[in-house]
Amino acid sequence: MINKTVRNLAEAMQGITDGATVLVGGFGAVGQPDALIEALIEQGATDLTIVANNAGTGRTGLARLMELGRVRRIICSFPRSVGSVVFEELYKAGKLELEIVPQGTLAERMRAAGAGVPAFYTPTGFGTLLTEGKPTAEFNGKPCVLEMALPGDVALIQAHKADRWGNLTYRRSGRNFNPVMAMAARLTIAQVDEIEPLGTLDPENIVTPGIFVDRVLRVTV
Amino acid sequence: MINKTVRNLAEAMQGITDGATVLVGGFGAVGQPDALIEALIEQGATDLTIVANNAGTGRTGLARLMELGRVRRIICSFPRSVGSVVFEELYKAGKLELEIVPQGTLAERMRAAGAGVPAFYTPTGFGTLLTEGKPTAEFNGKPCVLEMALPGDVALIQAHKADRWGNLTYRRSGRNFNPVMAMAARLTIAQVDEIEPLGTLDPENIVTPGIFVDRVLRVTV
Amino acid sequence: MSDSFTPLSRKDMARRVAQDIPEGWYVNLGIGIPTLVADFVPNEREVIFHSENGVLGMGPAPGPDDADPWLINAGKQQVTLRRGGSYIHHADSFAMIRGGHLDLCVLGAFEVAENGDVANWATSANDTAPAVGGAMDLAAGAKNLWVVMEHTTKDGSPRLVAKCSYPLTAMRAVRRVYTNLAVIDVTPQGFRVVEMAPGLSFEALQARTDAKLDLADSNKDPNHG
Amino acid sequence: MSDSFTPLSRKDMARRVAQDIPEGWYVNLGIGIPTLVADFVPNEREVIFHSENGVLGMGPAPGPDDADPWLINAGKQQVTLRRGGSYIHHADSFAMIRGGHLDLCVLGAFEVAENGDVANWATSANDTAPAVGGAMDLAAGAKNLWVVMEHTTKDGSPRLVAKCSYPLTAMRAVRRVYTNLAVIDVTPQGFRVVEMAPGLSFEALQARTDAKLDLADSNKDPNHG
Repeated sequence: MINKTVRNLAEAMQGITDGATVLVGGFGAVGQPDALIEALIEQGATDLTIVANNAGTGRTGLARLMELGRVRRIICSFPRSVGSVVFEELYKAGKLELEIVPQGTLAERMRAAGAGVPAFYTPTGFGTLLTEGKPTAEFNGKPCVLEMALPGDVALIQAHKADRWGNLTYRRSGRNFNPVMAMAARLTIAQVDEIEPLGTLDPENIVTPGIFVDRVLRVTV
Repeated sequence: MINKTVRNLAEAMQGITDGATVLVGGFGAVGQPDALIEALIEQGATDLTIVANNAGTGRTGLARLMELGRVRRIICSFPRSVGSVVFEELYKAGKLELEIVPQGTLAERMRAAGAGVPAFYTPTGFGTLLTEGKPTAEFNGKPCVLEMALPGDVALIQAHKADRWGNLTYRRSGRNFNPVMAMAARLTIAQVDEIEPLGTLDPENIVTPGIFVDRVLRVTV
Repeated sequence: MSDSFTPLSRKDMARRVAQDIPEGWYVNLGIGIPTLVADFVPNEREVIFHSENGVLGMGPAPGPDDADPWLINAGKQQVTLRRGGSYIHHADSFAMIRGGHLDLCVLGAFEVAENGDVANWATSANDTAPAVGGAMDLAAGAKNLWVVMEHTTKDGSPRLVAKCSYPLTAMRAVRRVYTNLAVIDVTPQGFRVVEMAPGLSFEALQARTDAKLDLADSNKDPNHG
Repeated sequence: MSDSFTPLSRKDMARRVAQDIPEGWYVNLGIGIPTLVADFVPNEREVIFHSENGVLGMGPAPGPDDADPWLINAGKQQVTLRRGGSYIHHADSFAMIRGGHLDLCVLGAFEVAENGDVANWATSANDTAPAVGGAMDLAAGAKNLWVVMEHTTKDGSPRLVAKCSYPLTAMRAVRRVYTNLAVIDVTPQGFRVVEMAPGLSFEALQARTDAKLDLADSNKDPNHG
């Protein structure tokens, strides 16, 4: 019997290694896998590359992981926001590599990784600082840059309901990067609100099919 | 008030011009917009490029459109199947141009058109007859070919339920190419089983948001 | 030339933008003044607002009873969903933007150049960690890009320029600029003034603008001798 | 060397493939013998079958009472959905295939070469309108590609060859071949025989094969002196 549910956070984190690229879902606080981020802090993997929309706020969660010196590099669209104090300190001190990616290019690069597209052209960012040095080509008179797929070793995501096959649904704007990151990582770990018996989720309404999900953990808030 | 519902097939076909590229949804008979194809036959546009998974069977529907000499070119993955007699006659007689595309590349090329990606690399088809002459590049040791987005002037699709904003749901394997084609065309026309009042379709379960749909027509079978 | 003119307030600028958005358009509003635009589209004119974090058909801020922490906009403020709205994930949401499905994006900006270049994300090339968010995708992808911004900086430097001095968000992207002083189209010939704040003379507007302005024909008589 | 061996029937070949599919794998089965494989995976071993037309978690053909014309497989036969199954559109379905998410694809073929090249869609370069369907995507995308086919053509020509003569479906893609005579791995050193039909000698198998065969170590003693 397939059973992707795991019993606790330690089990959820098994096998995440130093140097891993970790995709972290959420947009602001919505759909952010807080318990999994805390568990990653506990677990100890270091020299990480973090891919997320933001670079953490306050001194908990992603910011805490960074403050502990466990993040070598961050790939995001919106590093500096209200409360991104840890990021700013570390970045200023030269202790953090930063790659800023337009938000849609970030999503599309991960979708490409999940869909077997190693590289694609886009007009987004052409002629700007963010695409300097990238190959360019023109299509129908529109200048474009070549962007590379962005796969993850691990994705930490948040969803609403799950079943033991790893099928997932989300809540309102809680989808955001989560379904895309689930596709893009070799090991996808989902923190969910509820685990339902197999066959309970309507097959028409499953947003992330279990093929993209490796582990599921119910987290009560 | 936004109202994308149209009253009849003639109204649904308005503005389809000679020389148009028409994306036609469905996989086999499932999810195929039969009434819209019949209406296109009636409407009279000619010199068409048809993009569909198959090249029609029997002497009705797409096959009829071809038999009437209205199709200049067909782009599909599986032209020859049981009953594709019209296609075979015309093709043999040199009266039909054919572009065979691997089924996944066909779907991805239309998705790319819908997502603003003018071109992308894929390993599918590398080293085969179907990609001869296409630019190639290697990514992580994998040889790939460059494939172009495939936009449509028009998409004829089939869906289950709709509302006046053009939001759509589908039935079981009736999705197939329909949601992808809806994204890829400038003018998307949907034949549906039911039109529901706005707000009735669950916002979590809308598969094709109305932004991708221009006209909706209820067709009773 | 008189100087007794009334510049538009932020709300007035938002109201002026809202006036030009037709029913049925799919529209993304950037952070700042653009976000205010939605408040000035009357409810009976159906305009479908898109938020890049995966909301299509966004409604106004919730009242105390219908607030839901799971429903926010790209500015991370709580919003509501209109009947007919739907939720999508980030790749689908940006497919709408990048695939040219949005009729309009309204952004704030630091500078707009007469060729339509826009700079709105980084104040200098030395700002090494600016936050771009979805601005580059929106600027490159929407069918129409309108910018709404103050006509000059706080110290009076023009924001409508011959050439952007700040790092670009997108090249040749802007169609129209709404400022507190004027509505200005970006044409192949450069900036063309469509409308000016009441009492403002063309000369006074030009004096506050780096690039050369032209007057739209329809505007030449009433405001300008 | 004896010739009294028993080639496997089509059903036996399908049964033999099914034996090697572990629980939990995501599997796409091609048209023909591959489709039969599902019938030989016992229901209690959960294997998740994928159909490229947008079905994940496909079950067997329906009985007369649960047939639904809206639910078909890629061969356009009516099927059912298992509990836990889901529906996706074509781009998402092929993202599963092309993104390397399927553990296994089982295809029929005309020829397999010793370097793993496979030809299964066109019988000659002069066949100008062959139907490729999803074969190229599956062959290039699945983590494991197994081919199941008769060991020779009807007139006795080998299908396991040094070099494919038919147009290729994919280069260096096949991991394992199941025929009516043997189970053969494709290794960096070429074909390696894992298993032979009862009573078949290695020499007799080699005689029916164009490319050079090697015997897996574990096989050398029992079947071969």
